[in-house]
Amino acid sequence: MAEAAISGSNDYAIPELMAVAMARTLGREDGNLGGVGAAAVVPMAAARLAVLTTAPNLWWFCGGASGLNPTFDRLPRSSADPRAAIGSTGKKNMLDVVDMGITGGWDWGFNGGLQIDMYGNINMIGIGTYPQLKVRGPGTVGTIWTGTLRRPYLYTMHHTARVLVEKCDYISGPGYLTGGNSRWDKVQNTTEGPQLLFTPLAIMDFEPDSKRMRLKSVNPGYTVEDVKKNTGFDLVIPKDLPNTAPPSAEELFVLRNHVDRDGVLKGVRATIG
Amino acid sequence: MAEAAISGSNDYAIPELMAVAMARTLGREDGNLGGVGAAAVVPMAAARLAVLTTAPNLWWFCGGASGLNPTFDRLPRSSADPRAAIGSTGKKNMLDVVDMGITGGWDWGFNGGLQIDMYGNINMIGIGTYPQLKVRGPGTVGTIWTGTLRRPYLYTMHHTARVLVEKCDYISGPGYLTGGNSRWDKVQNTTEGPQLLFTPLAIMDFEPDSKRMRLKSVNPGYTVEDVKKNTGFDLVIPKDLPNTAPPSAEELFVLRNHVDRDGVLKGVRATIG
Amino acid sequence: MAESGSKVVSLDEAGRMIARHKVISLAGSHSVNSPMALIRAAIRNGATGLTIIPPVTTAIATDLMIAAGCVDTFYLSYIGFETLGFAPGFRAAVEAGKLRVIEGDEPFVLLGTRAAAGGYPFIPVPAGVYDGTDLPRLNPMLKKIKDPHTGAECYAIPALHADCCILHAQECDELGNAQFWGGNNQEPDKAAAAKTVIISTERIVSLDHTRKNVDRVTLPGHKVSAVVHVPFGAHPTASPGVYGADEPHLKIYFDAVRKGETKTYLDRFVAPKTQAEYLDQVGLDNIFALQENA
Amino acid sequence: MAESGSKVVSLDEAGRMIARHKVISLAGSHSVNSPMALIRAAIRNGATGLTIIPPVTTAIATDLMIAAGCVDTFYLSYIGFETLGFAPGFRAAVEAGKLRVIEGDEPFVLLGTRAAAGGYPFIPVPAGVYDGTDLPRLNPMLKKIKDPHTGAECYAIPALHADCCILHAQECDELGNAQFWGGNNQEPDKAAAAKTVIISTERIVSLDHTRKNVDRVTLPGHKVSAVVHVPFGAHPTASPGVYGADEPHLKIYFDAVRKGETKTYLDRFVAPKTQAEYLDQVGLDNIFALQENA
Repeated sequence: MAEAAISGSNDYAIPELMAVAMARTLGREDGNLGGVGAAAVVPMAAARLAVLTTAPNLWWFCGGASGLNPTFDRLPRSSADPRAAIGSTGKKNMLDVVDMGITGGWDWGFNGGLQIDMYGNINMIGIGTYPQLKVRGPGTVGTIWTGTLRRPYLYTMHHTARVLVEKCDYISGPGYLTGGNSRWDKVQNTTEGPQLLFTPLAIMDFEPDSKRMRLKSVNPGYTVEDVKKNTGFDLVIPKDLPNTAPPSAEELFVLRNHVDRDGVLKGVRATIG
Repeated sequence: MAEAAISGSNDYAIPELMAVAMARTLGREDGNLGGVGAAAVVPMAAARLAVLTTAPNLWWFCGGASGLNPTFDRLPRSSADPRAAIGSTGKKNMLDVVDMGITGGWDWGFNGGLQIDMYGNINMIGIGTYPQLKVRGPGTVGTIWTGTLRRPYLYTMHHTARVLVEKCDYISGPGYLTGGNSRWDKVQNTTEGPQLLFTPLAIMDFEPDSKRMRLKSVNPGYTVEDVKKNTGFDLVIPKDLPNTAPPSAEELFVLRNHVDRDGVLKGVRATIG
Repeated sequence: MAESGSKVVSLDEAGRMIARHKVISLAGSHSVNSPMALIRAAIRNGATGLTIIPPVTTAIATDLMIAAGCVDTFYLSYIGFETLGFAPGFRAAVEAGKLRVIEGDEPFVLLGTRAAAGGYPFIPVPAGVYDGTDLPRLNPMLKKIKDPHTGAECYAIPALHADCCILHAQECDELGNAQFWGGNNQEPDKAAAAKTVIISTERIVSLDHTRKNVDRVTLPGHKVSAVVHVPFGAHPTASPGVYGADEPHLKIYFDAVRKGETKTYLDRFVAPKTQAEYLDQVGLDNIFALQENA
Repeated sequence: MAESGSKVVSLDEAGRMIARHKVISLAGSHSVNSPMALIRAAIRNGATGLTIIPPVTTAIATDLMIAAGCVDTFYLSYIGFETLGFAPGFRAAVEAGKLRVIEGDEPFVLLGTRAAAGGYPFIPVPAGVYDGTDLPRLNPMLKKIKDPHTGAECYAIPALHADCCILHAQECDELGNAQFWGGNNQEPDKAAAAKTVIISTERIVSLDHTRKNVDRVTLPGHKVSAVVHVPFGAHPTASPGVYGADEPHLKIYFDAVRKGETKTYLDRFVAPKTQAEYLDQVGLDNIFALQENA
């Protein structure tokens, strides 16, 4: 295992790159409503950055502190930190959050997992034989909403074959299940399934028909080989694969001056292997 | 039909007498939680008066305005008037109110009816054949809670054989159903059933075994014969029947100076026959 | 953010939007905070064949729609004018066989709305809540089922979804972030249970004002479709903190409908196309006097 | 009203009250607004064999009870220390086979609590919410049933009742009327779903203060059994508007438990009988510094 941050460019830390890449993606969600939850400091930075760059009309909910559209410029470490609600235009209590999960009221959201598999399924339950698991996961919270929110986005701060597995030991958040159309035999058919996976090494999407995970771009400073070596299954690898564009000077300026003045992202742990 | 107010003593109006009698009764609920709802200006005055006289630790909820323990001194005409929440120590939203109805969280409450029968059952649905009723009632709101609140108290501003009937055309609020123990075959068995009925003419309770309505005291200025004549069934009439004690000077002083400074109660319509 | 996201429409446009829908829900209790200007605009724009899901207690807001002949089906909990008496439009329509009533009550309407808001197909309540009453017999939507965990009997109250929810706010910004200053908080579930949400407001405030008063924002705007600026838009019902109910006006309505003179009332008070013309009919002096009773 | 109705008890008495119960629920999220002083008092008073119904996200509040050996059964939604890592007490107990976990999640714990608060035997959610995951297989309390109105399949989430609910408030009067200044409002349902409610508070305020700030009163006191005055009673978690979380202290706890040195932590930080002695161990300077991050 290597700390990914030091492998990034000298000019930015990997979590900063990930936040910038996520913020660019949120441009397509402008005007839509989404949210971030527990252990989500990078998506939290991304949503705040998106409002200031790609998605001025984004509606976003900031987890435990329960604020909508907060305007903090000092990124808190946790969405439950009361300071994460600074400048909000409204609040949602936990019941609203759950109700909207059930009704399909969320357009987008970010979810991670102890394991993420080749069809974008998520496991937060654990590894090994239930109930006395070898690795007891933290519990599934709202990973179930990958089945009900319109466009789930996935992320992990640890790109390793232990996280990116061929098949999850347990599924707590449904991705494309066993691929193809299998998802829609089980979950609400108005939802689209996982869109992208952001990791310290790369960005992945899903092949339209098979729904197998596919490499989309490799983060600057890394190679396709690095990605293959640290992924526990065979990714679909297209030809002519681009690099993820590094953060522009403008993106970094806004991120560091208006989103994360304390440099919290630089201290977020990201690992490879 | 006669306006009851003019039949009362010259010193007080019948709704004032009723509020005072209800407030005395609420002394036994000191420390307990209850509430009043729609079209309940007299019980509203009674609860406020009780806090100032018989039940200093009463918890009470004031209907549509949703205030707990308000301290108004100018009685509003409706519990939904925002001024009915003045000085509250808390609020309850409508969901809390319903939830507490279901869980049996209310200790006491006041309910009225288009019809009230000899076993204290209430009808707010209507009179005649459903659905094209001869008299369409206003709907049953929370009369159902006579089945779940611990001690329901009943009242009507119209003591007439059309309201006090032998058997309700429909039951929307369960009293003692068909008498005896029949209530507890149907409703939560932790609840006690209707305690008293307050009318412009009298106060009634229920015979312990048969659960038939029984005359308890006749309001000043009226006779047992007045009560019998205006009641649509045979009340149990004990010997040695007292009169309802008229409001004391102190009770009237507190009522008129600290509860109902605008004399709203004097204008509330009360009828007999 | 502000310009491109604005949801502000005219009162007339809001009336047309409402009139395009069939199942209408609203909040406000008795004679407090009903979206009266929106209702008048909907009537003017030919709303017809409506199903109404009212708040658990209602008065002129829904009685007026019934009296104006806009309503086919009514989810009943309670409709009445308290000290004035029974709702005249409702009573006449039912007794004439012209209105279908779903015989609901406080838990039925409130939990049905809650279920729809939460995406639950129904909410079960213990059988003891309804057994002993005639409601299950009169309302086939109350279905008896068994709790799969304990075997205990309960009644399933079905989700009550609306097409369009109309609300009156004291303050609202152009994105639909709204403040309701009184009442018992039925608005959020009513809004969540509807496809389209339309808000009239005493005052349109800035987004900065919303941020500064976030603890008073009772409904975030993300589900709101349209915002209409209508000062005194709850009149003749009260707008908490702004003005009291107009009791003499309520009596004018009550007497007119009871005497079969609904058309006279409609011509005078519903026909005027703008809120300014309506307020002219009511008399601005009368309106300003109500501000003392806020 | 004031004197005769007072519910104020000592921290030690509150600890004894909690320790007499079996099913304990609490609110507070992650490292924010957990009733830590009450938890320490319960551990000192021999709480054992507990079933815990936590909030939907939790960290040290419940991990400490598990690490101290007080807990048999845990309703799981999420337990973790976010940037620090997995909850060490919880993980060790499960992996050693010493803790029974009910494999719940956000809707299971939240709607189970909601159902108990509302007196509904269960709340049904559409089958599509859970189908496709392993949760129904791992959690037999999720029972599949049919909506009696539409025939659609759904899962019944059962009501989760607690014996005793413990909460930390920023302000509370002696009748139990409480203000929670942050978070996502899980407190009212947690309180309603429990037989006994115990509140610790940064500050006991007058009833007049409550009336003056009624819009901030999030929990009326009628169901509250006991109120305990404990300044810094949420430490090391944050008390919104009063002080921030003590991250260095959380790391001391985290490292101690992970290294199997739970007893050292308990002896130093849980054994002290009063809040003053506890704050001495933490260091008042450290505490005051946290006020900058409120």
